[in-house]
Amino acid sequence: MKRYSALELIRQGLGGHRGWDRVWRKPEPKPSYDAVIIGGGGHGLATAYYLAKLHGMTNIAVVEKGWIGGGNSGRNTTIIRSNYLFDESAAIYNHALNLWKGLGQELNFNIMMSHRGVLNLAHDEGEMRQLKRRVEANRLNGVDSEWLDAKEVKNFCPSINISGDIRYPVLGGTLQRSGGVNRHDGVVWGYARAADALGVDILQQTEVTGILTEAGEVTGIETTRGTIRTPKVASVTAGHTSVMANMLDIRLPVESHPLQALVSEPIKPILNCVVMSNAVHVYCSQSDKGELVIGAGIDAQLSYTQRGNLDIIEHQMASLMELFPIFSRLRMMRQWGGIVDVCPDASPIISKTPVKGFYVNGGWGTGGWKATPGSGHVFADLIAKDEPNRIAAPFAIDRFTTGALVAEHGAAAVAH
Amino acid sequence: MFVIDCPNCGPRDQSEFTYAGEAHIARPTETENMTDAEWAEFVFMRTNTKGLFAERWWHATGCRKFFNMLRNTATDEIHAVYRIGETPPKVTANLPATPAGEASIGSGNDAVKIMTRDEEAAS
Amino acid sequence: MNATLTAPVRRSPLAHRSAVSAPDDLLHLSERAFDAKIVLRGLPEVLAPAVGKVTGLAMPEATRSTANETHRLLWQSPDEFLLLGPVDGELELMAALTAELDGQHVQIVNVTDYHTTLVLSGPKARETLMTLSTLDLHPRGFALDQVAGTTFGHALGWLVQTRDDEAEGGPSFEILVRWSHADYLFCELTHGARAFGMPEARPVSGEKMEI
Amino acid sequence: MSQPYRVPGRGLINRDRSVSFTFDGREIAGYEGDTIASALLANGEIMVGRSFKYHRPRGIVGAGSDDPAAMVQIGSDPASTDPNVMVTTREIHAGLEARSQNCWPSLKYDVGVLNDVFMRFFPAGFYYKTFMGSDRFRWLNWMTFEPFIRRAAGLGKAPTRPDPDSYESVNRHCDVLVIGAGPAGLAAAANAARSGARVILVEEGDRLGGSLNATDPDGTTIGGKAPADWIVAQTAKLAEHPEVTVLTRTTAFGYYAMNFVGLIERVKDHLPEHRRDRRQPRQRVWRVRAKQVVLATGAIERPLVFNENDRPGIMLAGAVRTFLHRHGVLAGKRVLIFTNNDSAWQTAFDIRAAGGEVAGIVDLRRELSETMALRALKAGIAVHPRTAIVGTHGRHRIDSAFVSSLDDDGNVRGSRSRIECDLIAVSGGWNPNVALFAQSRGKLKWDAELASFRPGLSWQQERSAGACNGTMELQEVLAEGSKAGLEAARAADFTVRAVKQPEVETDAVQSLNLVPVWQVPSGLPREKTKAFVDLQDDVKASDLQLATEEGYDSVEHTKRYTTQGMGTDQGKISNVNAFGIMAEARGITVPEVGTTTFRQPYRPVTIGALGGQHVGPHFMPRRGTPMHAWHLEQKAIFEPVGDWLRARAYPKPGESFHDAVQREAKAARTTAGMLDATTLGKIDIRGKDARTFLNRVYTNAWLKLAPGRCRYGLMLGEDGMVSDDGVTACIADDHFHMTTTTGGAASVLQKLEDYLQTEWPDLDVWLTTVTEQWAVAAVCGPKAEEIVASVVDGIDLDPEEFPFMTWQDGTAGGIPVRVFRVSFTGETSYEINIPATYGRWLWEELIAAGKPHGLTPYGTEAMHLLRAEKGFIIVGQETDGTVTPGDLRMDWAVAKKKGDFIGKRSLSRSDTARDDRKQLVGLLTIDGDHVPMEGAQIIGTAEEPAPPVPMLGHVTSAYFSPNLGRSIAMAMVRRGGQRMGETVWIARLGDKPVPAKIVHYDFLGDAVGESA
Repeated sequence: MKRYSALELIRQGLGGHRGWDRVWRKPEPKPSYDAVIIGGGGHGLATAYYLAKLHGMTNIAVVEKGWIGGGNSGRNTTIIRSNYLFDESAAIYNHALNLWKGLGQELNFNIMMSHRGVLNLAHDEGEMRQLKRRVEANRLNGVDSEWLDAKEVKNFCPSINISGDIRYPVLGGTLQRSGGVNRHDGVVWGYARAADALGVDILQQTEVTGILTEAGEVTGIETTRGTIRTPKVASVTAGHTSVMANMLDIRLPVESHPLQALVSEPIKPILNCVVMSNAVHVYCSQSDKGELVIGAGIDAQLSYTQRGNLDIIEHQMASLMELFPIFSRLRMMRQWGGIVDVCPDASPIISKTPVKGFYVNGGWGTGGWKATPGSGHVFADLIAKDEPNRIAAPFAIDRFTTGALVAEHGAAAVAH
Repeated sequence: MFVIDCPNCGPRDQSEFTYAGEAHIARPTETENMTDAEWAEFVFMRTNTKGLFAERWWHATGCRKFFNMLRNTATDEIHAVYRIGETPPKVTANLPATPAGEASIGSGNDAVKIMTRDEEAAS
Repeated sequence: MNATLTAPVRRSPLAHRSAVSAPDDLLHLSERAFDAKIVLRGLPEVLAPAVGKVTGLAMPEATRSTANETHRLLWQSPDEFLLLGPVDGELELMAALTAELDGQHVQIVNVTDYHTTLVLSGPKARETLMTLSTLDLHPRGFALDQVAGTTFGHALGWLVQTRDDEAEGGPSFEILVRWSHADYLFCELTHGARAFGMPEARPVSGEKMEI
Repeated sequence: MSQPYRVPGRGLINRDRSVSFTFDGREIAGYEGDTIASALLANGEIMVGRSFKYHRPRGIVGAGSDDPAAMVQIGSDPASTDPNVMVTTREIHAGLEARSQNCWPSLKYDVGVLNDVFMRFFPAGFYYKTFMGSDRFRWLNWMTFEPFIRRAAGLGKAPTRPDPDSYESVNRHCDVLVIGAGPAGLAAAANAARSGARVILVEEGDRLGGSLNATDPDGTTIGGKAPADWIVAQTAKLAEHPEVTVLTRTTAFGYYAMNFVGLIERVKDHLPEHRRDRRQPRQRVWRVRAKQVVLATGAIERPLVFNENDRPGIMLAGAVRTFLHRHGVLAGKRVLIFTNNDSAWQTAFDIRAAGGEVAGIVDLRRELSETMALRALKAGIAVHPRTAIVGTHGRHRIDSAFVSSLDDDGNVRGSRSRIECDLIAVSGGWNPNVALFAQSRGKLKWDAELASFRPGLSWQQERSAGACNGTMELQEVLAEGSKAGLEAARAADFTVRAVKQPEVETDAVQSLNLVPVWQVPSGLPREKTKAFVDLQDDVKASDLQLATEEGYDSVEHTKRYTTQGMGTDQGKISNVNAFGIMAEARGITVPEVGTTTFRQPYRPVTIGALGGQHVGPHFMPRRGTPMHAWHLEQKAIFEPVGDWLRARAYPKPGESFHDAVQREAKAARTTAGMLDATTLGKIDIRGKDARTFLNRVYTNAWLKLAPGRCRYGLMLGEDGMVSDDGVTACIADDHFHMTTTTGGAASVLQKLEDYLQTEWPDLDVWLTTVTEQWAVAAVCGPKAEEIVASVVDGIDLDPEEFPFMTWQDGTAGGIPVRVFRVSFTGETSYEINIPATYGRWLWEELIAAGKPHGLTPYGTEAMHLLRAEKGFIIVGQETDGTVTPGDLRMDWAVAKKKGDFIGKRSLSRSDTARDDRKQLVGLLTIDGDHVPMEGAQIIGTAEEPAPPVPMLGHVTSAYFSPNLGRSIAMAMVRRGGQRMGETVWIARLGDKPVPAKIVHYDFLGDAVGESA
């Protein structure tokens, strides 16, 4: 693998850019692999990379029904943070955050990781209490997080309207300075290139049509490019997790919903951090190209259509006007939708299943992107050892039987 | 936004309705004797069908009645509405060609949106 | 009775608003408060004799209303109806219906104070409603005596057309809106009718929110 | 006002009305009916801005919303300035101020041009290959470089002050929505209208007619009429039908599910300030639900991709015609035509007919039609078949082109010759504008003759007609439009008969005979060829080829790696060329490459317009109680609780919020306090099975509650977690009055209806919400009885007669009231329910009656404090969706023997049955003056160790209690119930943890005494 560097760019520039290597091979599927990962998104490719790099499993394949990074990896708003309430969540998301920090260098691929800070705003008493609880839990868990009052919020992000006149005034917020955004395609491509260099076969345009078992154990998969034998199949198909599991008659506690996002036309920098607000429903940052990247809500109904409704966007824009009235004259340039599978406790599933050799990673809801390296790292460990490590263990499916949920969404319960 | 044909009020904009999840999941009656796993199956586990799916909606602003609907979740085509307690009618739908794949028309998957030769020949 | 009390004052949610009109009689918006309003829950065949006897009204078909000089009965669902009657007449109406329906599987609830009635009339009434409602409000889609429970922006309400489009002054609509949404809806309707010269009502504000 | 490029006698502008505006501070003259683009061109200005990446000069290329890069900043007012406005669509008016963007210090001398100089080092995707830090220089990473790179980002500048304009959205239903008012759309609308159907006709431009406005008026007649007259006649016909709505300056931006189409109408941007109707919004979103849609969106011309094809002065051939016929502007003095198809020849003929000079026709094709060649010969136009433009010259506008002939393989043969010209009119063919069709989920098919995609299989109730369907001849376009209009009306259940269509006579070139050439050869090596595909984001053919070679060969990967089609124009003119170049690079066909996704919106839509009128004061209803105005008069401080606004405290002048709360809470226990409790949810429950029903929805037993009595109940989800609570009163054996939390009112009602309708339809129970039927004043404290007695009649308030947890009916001033003897404070308390319209009156009567007794109104904050003193929970504060009744140590509220209830089975799961779960306790800080922070974490050590610190739980509520003279707190603590009397520590940022003692949470009980 030819290493990327500024020097190499200059050398190639002088030579007309004719000497670059292919980023990844286009292999034919082998008849068998030691493990097959279904899903060529960020999580799947990260899983493959860590399996090959840390566990020496290089005879493996990533099977992708379309093009890599074409699912939720290519459709999210790339917000990175780890300020989760519960110890279990903080552990995995912070594990991911730590991996993000050196990832570009490790992969020799610029993922444009920008630790520009993530603000979570509070608009009422309940949210203040919630967010303060979270800040303190984060601090004690070693997660960087701090509380800002409304004026400090304004200082950190001058574009925000903190006037008391609005319907839900900003009362304060939390700031995770190490949070930020990155370049989603870069992450996918960086992992793919690095995994490929370690020998992983990336099989694009290869759709899984069945999972083969014998005596309750996985023996292979059927694909649109033929049968592949393997003792380990790992589904990392967020959005389609149930579709994969249903092939083995495994029902999961997830529902798939469209989640929309949009970008504005590019404008000169005006928003230099990430702003999130639950009550007013705004998730916004500005890309390095100048577009405002805005996350919208999920449609209430189950759907796999990868598109959502206009009213979600309309309400989203009205909400944006509450916090950023100066964005009113800018224009929405492009809207799109992804499919997120949501668990009842708003925490993911990283788990073995009743079928030996079949592993599931999914149910990330609206927040899977930020976990990408951590998710891949611990999932690889689970696949290699057939046992979850300390970080992955709380996210096993059996928590829905025992009741030991990691109820991050409980944080949103409001009533008095 | 969908237009949902409420069995009582007629076609109305989706904004009047509340989605209420998978249909035909009856609440168990003998809960005491169930295992934790059986109970979890009722409370949490869902089929999350890609394709023809029976679901419940609530006409929140109108008649406040729950009803069932058959919808293709791969395409968002609504095939039927029917009342609570009724069995789902038989319908034909554009079902996904492969388990994870897409319906033969009106793909939601961005990778497939040009007519196939077969489709061209048929049209 | 406690002699120290002042006489009870009945205030509507829009007591602070006066009726507004757009020039050239294009549009009128006003509140009609204190109509008696009774929710009747039960099957229509169970309710029909009592309703007929007390009000003289027949049970309405689905999505319709029936009306006479004094009462109007709105269909709300197959087993739910909203009866409107004379101002301040709710207790008498409750009593009469309760007596007639005694022992039946019905529910009779006084919701006189739950809703107020906004009256929107004039040739531009439909267009004004279309700024807030997703209903098909073309005369072909919504006609005299028709009823719909729906949203108007973020407010919930029951819409009924009470005067025909051909009548003098154009169509008239009534919206039954809950107390706490009444001011929002009043303001949104005047806001939506700006283009017709309607003077705009601004939402009441002035709340202080601080820590 | 010279306007040297204006052609006398041509154009549909109003020459009687001169309009001038400024561009970069210079005054530019034009006429009413001009766009910024046409006025600039009339004055010989063609360069408008700089490109995104290399800051290369960018000029006007198209004549409509397809133009890729000619954008300006409008206005300089910090509130109303408007970035990235396309000069080709913005009409001019007096006072308009336009500025070039993405250049500094000026359009002509821009330092950003350095990027251009080093272009060879900035190929597609170069960012991915550097700035990631190296082993030796870790700090040389993205965080170091990003701030500098960011500075160069973006095009125009956002306003820095709130938008002074307003927006609105409106809803419409129609039978037939016709999108595009060119010949096909007009024919469709007119035919659909005859049926009596409700028709909406949408036109993006300011006038109807579409391509007919860009047609030589002397060369074509329709039914014997000149095109302009035919348009007028059609418009008049439409006006005869009352059910037809015609919207101009309106773009259909999004085609969503079930024939829901979003339109954006630009209501007044085209008007000078003084003519803008203040009552009208700036823009209006039309949310149209159509039974049938006719797409008549025309075709978009695509340029040719050749070396140095991005200089200002290179324009689409069709745009040249549009400017000529629509605006009376001939954009060049000496125009060279460059094409691979017949249509661009028309541009040459039209220029000659208008008296302009044509430098020649450079045609890539070998075979040219004889009739066309003859026409060119007659017009004195030099034709260069089998020739390519291989380079251009000119700094801010081209001054010449270099051409070479091509050999049989399409390679450059022989030497370059120079043709002087100041405008190159270029055409690479026409792409049916299928954006909305694709958004509707229709499938495209490849049309080899057009070398482009056109509509294939429809998915929704729509049909395409005219150029957007690949039909280019006017007679056929009209026929297709008519047919579409008729079919749409019929499909919407209307009856209409076909009528004879007008005959078209035209000498316009209608043939295409296209030979696709995706990249014109330059005879130069790839790295020396600057052949641009996407003019906005500076994507060159070589970038697409490099991406393909590197393995980013899926169309989506190529797009993302190179940013092809990702600018504000979303690749309208460039995408098909890009697909062609990708196909060649991969050695496959264009349909095998496929397309990227046609996303909404078709054209960027103002964010404020999407928010519509539902912004600012109209964002969300402010739900207030009947006493709200009184609270406002008292200058109360409010808090939002869901949509409600509740009075949080009533500070007196000069009093702090904290002091007010302390005073209010003290009064409630020493004299009397009064709370507006109206917002609590209330449900009237009636039916013979009401008790059974309550027994199943609450955790405790309800079968024996006697009429006249009240009971507190907890409600769980099926997951066993506490979801709501409240007091329910038994009115009669079959009649109950339930209260819920304020926030839970709607969801509890939905849940109860759900169980009744779907799980237990056999139960005879009716539910009706009465939340807002009743205004509720809760009077509590030692003087409460006296105060209530002086207002309420018909109830003996003697505790013997009216004990705790009962209710009675009475009257106040003759108005029926219902009084509940329940308490959320621990004090004797009366919740007086009165019909809401009397709420304000009752409240004021109580205030007056209570005055001699020291009655103090208290807000929600004092309410929270008072209930905490008594150890009452608040669902949503003590609970967070993870808390069982056992966790709250409220097992007394769970009837284990009564049979099933919602959530019961979950309580015995292995994790929920654990005895080491977090449980609710009281906390007394050792330092009674210290009030812990709500949300603070509880740890087991006096010093805070290094993270991760094991956490035992958290503080859910904390107050300074004026009645106990010390702080109190409630907390969820692991195994809390078994730790009474133990000391734990409350962690604090930047300070030592605070020790506190675990006690029972009823602080008015024994807890405080125990700790003393």
